[in-house]
Amino acid sequence: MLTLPPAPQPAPKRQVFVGTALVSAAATMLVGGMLAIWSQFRADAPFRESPRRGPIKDWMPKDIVVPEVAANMMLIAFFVVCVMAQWAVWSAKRNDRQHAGMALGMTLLMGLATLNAQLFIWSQMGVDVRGGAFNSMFYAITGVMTFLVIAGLVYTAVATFRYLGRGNSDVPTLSAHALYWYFLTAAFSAVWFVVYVQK
Amino acid sequence: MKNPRRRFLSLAGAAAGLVAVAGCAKDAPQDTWQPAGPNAEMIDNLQRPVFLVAGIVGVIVFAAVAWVVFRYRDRGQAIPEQTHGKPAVEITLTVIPVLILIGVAIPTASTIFDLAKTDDTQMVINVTGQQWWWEYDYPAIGDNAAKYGLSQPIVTSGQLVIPENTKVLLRVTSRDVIHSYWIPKLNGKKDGVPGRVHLLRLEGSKPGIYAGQCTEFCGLSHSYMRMETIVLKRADFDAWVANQLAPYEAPAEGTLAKEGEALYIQQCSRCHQVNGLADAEGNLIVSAPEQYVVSGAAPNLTNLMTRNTFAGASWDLLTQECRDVVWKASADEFGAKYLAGVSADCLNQKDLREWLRNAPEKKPMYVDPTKLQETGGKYRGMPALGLTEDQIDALVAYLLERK
Amino acid sequence: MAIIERPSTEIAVAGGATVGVKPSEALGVFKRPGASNSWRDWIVTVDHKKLGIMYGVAAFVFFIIGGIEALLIRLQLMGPDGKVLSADQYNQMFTMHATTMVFLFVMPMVSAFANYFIPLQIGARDVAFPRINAFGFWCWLFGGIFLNTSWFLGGAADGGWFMYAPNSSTLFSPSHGIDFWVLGLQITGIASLTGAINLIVTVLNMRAPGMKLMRMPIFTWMALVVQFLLLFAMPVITVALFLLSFQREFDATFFDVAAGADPLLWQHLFWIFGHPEVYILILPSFGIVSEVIPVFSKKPLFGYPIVAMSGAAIGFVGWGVWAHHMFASGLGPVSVAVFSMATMAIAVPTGVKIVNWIMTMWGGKLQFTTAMLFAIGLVVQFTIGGLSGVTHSVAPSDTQQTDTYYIVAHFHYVLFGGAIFGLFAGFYYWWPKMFRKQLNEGLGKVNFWLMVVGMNMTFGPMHILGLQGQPRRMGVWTEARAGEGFFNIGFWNMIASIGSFILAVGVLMFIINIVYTHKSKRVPIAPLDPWDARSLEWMTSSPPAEHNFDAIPTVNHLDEFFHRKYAEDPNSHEIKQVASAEEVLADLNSRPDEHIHMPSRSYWPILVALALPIICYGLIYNRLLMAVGAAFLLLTMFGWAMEPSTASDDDFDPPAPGEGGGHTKELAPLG
Amino acid sequence: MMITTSSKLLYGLGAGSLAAGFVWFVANEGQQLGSVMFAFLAVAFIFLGAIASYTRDGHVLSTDTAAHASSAASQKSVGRSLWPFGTAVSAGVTVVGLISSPGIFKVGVALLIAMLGEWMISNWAERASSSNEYNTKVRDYLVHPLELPVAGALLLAVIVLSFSRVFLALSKSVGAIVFAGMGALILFFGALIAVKRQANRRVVGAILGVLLLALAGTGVATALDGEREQLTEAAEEDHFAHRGCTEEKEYSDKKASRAVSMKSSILANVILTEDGQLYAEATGYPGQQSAITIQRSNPSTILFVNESSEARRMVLSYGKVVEDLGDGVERESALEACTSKVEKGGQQAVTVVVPKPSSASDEPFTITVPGVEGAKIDVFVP
Repeated sequence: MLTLPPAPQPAPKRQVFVGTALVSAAATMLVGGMLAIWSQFRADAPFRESPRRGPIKDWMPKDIVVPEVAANMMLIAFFVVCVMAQWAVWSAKRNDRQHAGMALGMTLLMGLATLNAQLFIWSQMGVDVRGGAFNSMFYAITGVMTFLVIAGLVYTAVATFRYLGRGNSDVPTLSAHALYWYFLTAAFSAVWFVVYVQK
Repeated sequence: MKNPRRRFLSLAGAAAGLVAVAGCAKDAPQDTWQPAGPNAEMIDNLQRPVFLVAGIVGVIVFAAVAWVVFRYRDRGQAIPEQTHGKPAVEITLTVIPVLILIGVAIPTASTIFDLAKTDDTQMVINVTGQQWWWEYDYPAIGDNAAKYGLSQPIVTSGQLVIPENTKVLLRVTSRDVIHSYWIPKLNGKKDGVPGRVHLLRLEGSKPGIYAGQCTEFCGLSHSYMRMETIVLKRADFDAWVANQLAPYEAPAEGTLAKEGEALYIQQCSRCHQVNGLADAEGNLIVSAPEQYVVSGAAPNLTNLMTRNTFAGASWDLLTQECRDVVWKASADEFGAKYLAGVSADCLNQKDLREWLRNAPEKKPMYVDPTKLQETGGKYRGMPALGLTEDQIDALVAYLLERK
Repeated sequence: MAIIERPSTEIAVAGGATVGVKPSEALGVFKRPGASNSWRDWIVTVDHKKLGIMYGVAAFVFFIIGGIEALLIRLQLMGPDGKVLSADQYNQMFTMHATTMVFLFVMPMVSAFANYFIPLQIGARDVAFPRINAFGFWCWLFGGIFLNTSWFLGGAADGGWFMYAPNSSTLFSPSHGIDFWVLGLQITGIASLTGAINLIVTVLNMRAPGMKLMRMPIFTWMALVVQFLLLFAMPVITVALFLLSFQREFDATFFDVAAGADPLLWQHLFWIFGHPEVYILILPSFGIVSEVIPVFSKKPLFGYPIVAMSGAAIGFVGWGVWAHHMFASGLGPVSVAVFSMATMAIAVPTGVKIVNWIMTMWGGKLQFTTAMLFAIGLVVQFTIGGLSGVTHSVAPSDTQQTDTYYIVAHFHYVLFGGAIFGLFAGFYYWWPKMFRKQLNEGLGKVNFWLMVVGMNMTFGPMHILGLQGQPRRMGVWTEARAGEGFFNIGFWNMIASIGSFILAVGVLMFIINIVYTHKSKRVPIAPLDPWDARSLEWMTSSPPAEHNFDAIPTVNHLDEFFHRKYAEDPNSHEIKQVASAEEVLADLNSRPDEHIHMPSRSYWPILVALALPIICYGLIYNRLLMAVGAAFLLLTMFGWAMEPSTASDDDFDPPAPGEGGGHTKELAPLG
Repeated sequence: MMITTSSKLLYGLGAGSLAAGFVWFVANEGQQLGSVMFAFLAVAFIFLGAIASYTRDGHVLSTDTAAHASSAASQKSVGRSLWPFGTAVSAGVTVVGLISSPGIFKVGVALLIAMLGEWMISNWAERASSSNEYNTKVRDYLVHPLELPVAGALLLAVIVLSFSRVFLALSKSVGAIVFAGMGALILFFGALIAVKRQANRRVVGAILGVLLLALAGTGVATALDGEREQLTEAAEEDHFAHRGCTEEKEYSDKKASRAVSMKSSILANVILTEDGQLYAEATGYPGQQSAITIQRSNPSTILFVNESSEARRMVLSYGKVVEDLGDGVERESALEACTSKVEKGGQQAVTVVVPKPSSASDEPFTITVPGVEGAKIDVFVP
């Protein structure tokens, strides 16, 4: 079936995979730095006793309402993206082009859904960035997250194009791509817990 | 091949020499090796042995390098054995620095905690930095009021006056950016950070004038943000307090100074407070620097001529000769010389007039009205007032009476 | 036979069949540029060696710019009440001097060496991601140029390289200088990050057979540690810069005290990055010196594993000491004590290195070439800097010294006397490898001695100035506070200023040396192994071919090259030369590898990098321009992703048979 | 070998970072910045260590061509599978359930088990023999009797539930738009399928699957249209209605809580004791003070701590301001800053900028607690 005797391929050395792992590590520090600042700000906020609910940290302005459903949906979407990305790897390893393509499409779609959820959260909260420490921090941290998600979407798009344009042999890129989405999900889980749940 | 060795030896010598003679500088107002109070002495007692140890280690290292360079230079010897290391040597040479450092660490830690003690405080003074001068206020509470006669708060700037052998605690803060309060002969430095109060112990054991500079970069005129601490004997300090609290004396009618007062009210009192100054209707005038200056404050000029510097202690109010009289006075005479203040003869007319003529030219400040968009039109220093020479004469005459 | 070929496979179509596609038909809207010998080749190259040279040249240009800034500073401070610069210009000058030297000279110069020599030292043909490597270079270069354009656009940043809040907010620094600074550093930060990732993957994944981690040359080791430091430190400064630009561009309130913020937050963030940054600057020079000293001592590095591990230890402990830059900033006594101790702890692994270098020379056969002189210069001068470092790890003493010229003296001994001397050792040592000619030794020694004298004359007196209480970052000093006698500030400022010009002449000698070496016909081509070197980068032609090695060597020793040249006589235990460098190389090349894959040149790295400054200009001046830049970025990234793997004129072996007559195409590897 | 040289190092560094974070936490009295930073550093190191273990330091020899032959990419094709996709969906449903209602959660768990079971059986079946056909048969034989009825029922349930939910939540006009949109979508995909006849049925299936998922998601989202309890309080409090500094009012205003103040920047703590005494603690002053200094023009944060049994607030009075209302009419109003009322043990900070020195005012500047006699601290502004 082959049209030419192939030169021996370089052995699979997982450069892209290891490289993506390093990107993820660096981005962990990015998100971690943001969360560190967030918790520092929050820890330094004074608290007061609420008559009904015990101590309340006066950290989040009281007129801000976090759309939790959207945040939760966003988290779910992240988990789904992960499985989709892994599905793409799985299919590609089995030379199942159609499923791999489909999984990549789904990855892109669900990735966009996370982005959409983030936009929805921003528009719903209507926070003024100049309003204070919480507001500034909220935008900073979600902005960084969004930036990382956009990078992930670009990654997915690239992986998709490459997959479509190439043969079946781009498994290394696909698995590295899945790794990045795993990282994003982990990072968002942390952000979700700290920013949307604990606040 | 001789050169490296000679160089190393000379460097080693220089390092040792530095340690040995560093304490011998004469008339170096900001020398960090001439403590004039217990806090600086604590630091000095720590840093001298540390420098000495560092110097000795340095000499040993340089000697070793010099020996190696001399002894093992290529003289046609055979290629040496390809050894990769000797664990015993390495462990020894690791343990030795560890031991030295432990020796340094223990006194370091105890000094850190000693310098942070605040429970023996006898006097509290608030120190506030702003671009580009220091404000001092003496709150009339606690021991200040009870023991030091500060029945009313005193606000002054540029020169901090403290009584001899008194454990003064400075509460250092800032109105705009980060500054750092540092009088090398009395203690190390401490940053004044907006929104935070940092504590700095200060104690002078000998009357005199101790110079310092703001050491945290604070913007355009950082180089012109200087300060001094004056240590006075207790009696002199009491006299100083009494003078600061004395009521305002308006200039006599018909004098040049009276003209100056009117001009001051018109031109200067917007920002610069003179306590007790009243307008024609007898209403007390309260300056409103918060409307004109970013930092929201300007030096209080009530007793300007009791200080001998102005504009962030950047220039002397005294002429060179008169300044020398104060700075070089013996400890016994110093109080009287300092309390004499600035007389008409001693006034440094040149710098003061230049300042009144065009302050931003003398000391760089952001006062260009065309570039004040970010600050909402507020200045970050004193603008050029466009005074005529006659007006300056009158103002100088008025200010000369602010003693 | 063409040794090099570009990767190629078939394109699969539905049904599992594969077809051959002509180059012009390959996915390939975008063709890759072919080889040429003109300047264009440098624009599109992805060769790590060419990129290394470009890093080096550009960094050296920035070194000269930063040096001129330094000379202006010294001119201003030569006498009391200096009038050379205005206060504003002075503030910009010292800010940009530090920024330029740190981000635009030492870091990229390290990248230059790391790019050029890491693949050679580990026996690899290339870095892991050649295109990303090129992107990193262009990104850094454009970032640096972007940063320096601020000089012509209303003034450079004036907040000091540490850019403490709140002095860096628009209220206190209304010009665009700090915006340029923040965005410029973000761009160069991207370059550092991509470079770090690239080099780590290269070291981890591309080593020659037998090249275990503990057989890697120390320079590679130190560079690896540095890349890890970059990987973790750059995100932190990114966060800080992000917050700052958020504050400046969108009025956020991270550092606004009136809104309840704590200005110390910036200091923590900056120094969490800033302290590892110090080791990012110095460790590669430690690595270079650890290469140079053994070569010219004819001995292996004493205690190799300890030197490697102490490098890693310095890198790690460097994370835990950032607050020693903040002893005066009002931390509690407990933290001050802890950080004071941690800082002292760093002296131990550093001291270990110095001991090991001296022990390497001990019992050796020392040849005082220029490279060796610079290396010894580092050992001595770094010791001075290290010891002065110990003196202000003692926190109470530091409160007297911090923000004075004593600190300036300390870090210049560490960074100029250490890092930069190490880089110069590297220049002289590796020059024949990179450029086929040996720099003139005579001029080199003049260069060395001028730099030693200049450096010690400039920065030595600063110890005195600092201890006499002259603060840093002051545009003017006054006669009234200068003191009298031997320690008069004026005298020592004068000495320091004169020294700085001697230093400048020393650097000039280096340039003269380069020009002389390459212009003069009398300078011969250097021998293959001029220094009798020890590591793999010398086991190939000078300069190395594009594919580095005709045959990838199998590594059996630390100092593999040396062990191929020399052997120990089993009876007399004498070290005897058994083969010349030429013979070793000939032996290696007698069995060349076939089918060597090398990446083709590419347009996209430079284009993608070009988009970033456009976006940043847009952010400062016009949001529309920003959108244009973003669109350009997306387009170029698309081009990058869809680029075919080969240029149309590349060699293939064996020649491709089959339908269409051409070889098939595929996308380039992602990096 | 799992533990390679670099993973050893990286794990070690991870452990070191954890230790450093701990030391920082202890040394800085629980300051979070450094500890969280170190924690993430540790996470990053350990993550990289795991990757290094997994890739064995990435050290596949470049001469190892056998790795190519054995690499996954060159394995022969086997059957396709939708199970990962199904697993994803069920994982999603499970998480939704976790947050919203136990019912959905249970459904999710059931789905998850089913999907994972299917995936595992497929995986097993693929290795049953070298013949794909045989493997498929084995699988179908095992699973079909179970999966078909369950799948059908579930699909129906989800569609019905979701639609009903969406309908219930939508207003009439929005409903029309949604349906117009859905119609357009269906038309679009229909056309697409019609034009491109060879379009893979599975792709179509996938698109429908996505639509289904979106529908389900929207349904769940609308079903959960509510807020967490804690958040509703802020809305209920309606601060503007209560604002004021007197004893009766409960809140100050929205601003008071918005200006988040760092504990590290507290100028003074003002403490109301159980027996109605008011005193101040300020950095640098020994013991309890009855007067404090506030720097003029400086944003200063004062923290009020209520230790009395009543809900109390702190009021800082700093003179009067005279507004010129035109026509010679002037209005005089007191300059005050106050905290919201806090219960026993509560704290509340107020950040204030005092523009005028206290000497400029006829009345002294004070800190008081409305409703507590004699609770007063003198405030001096230089």
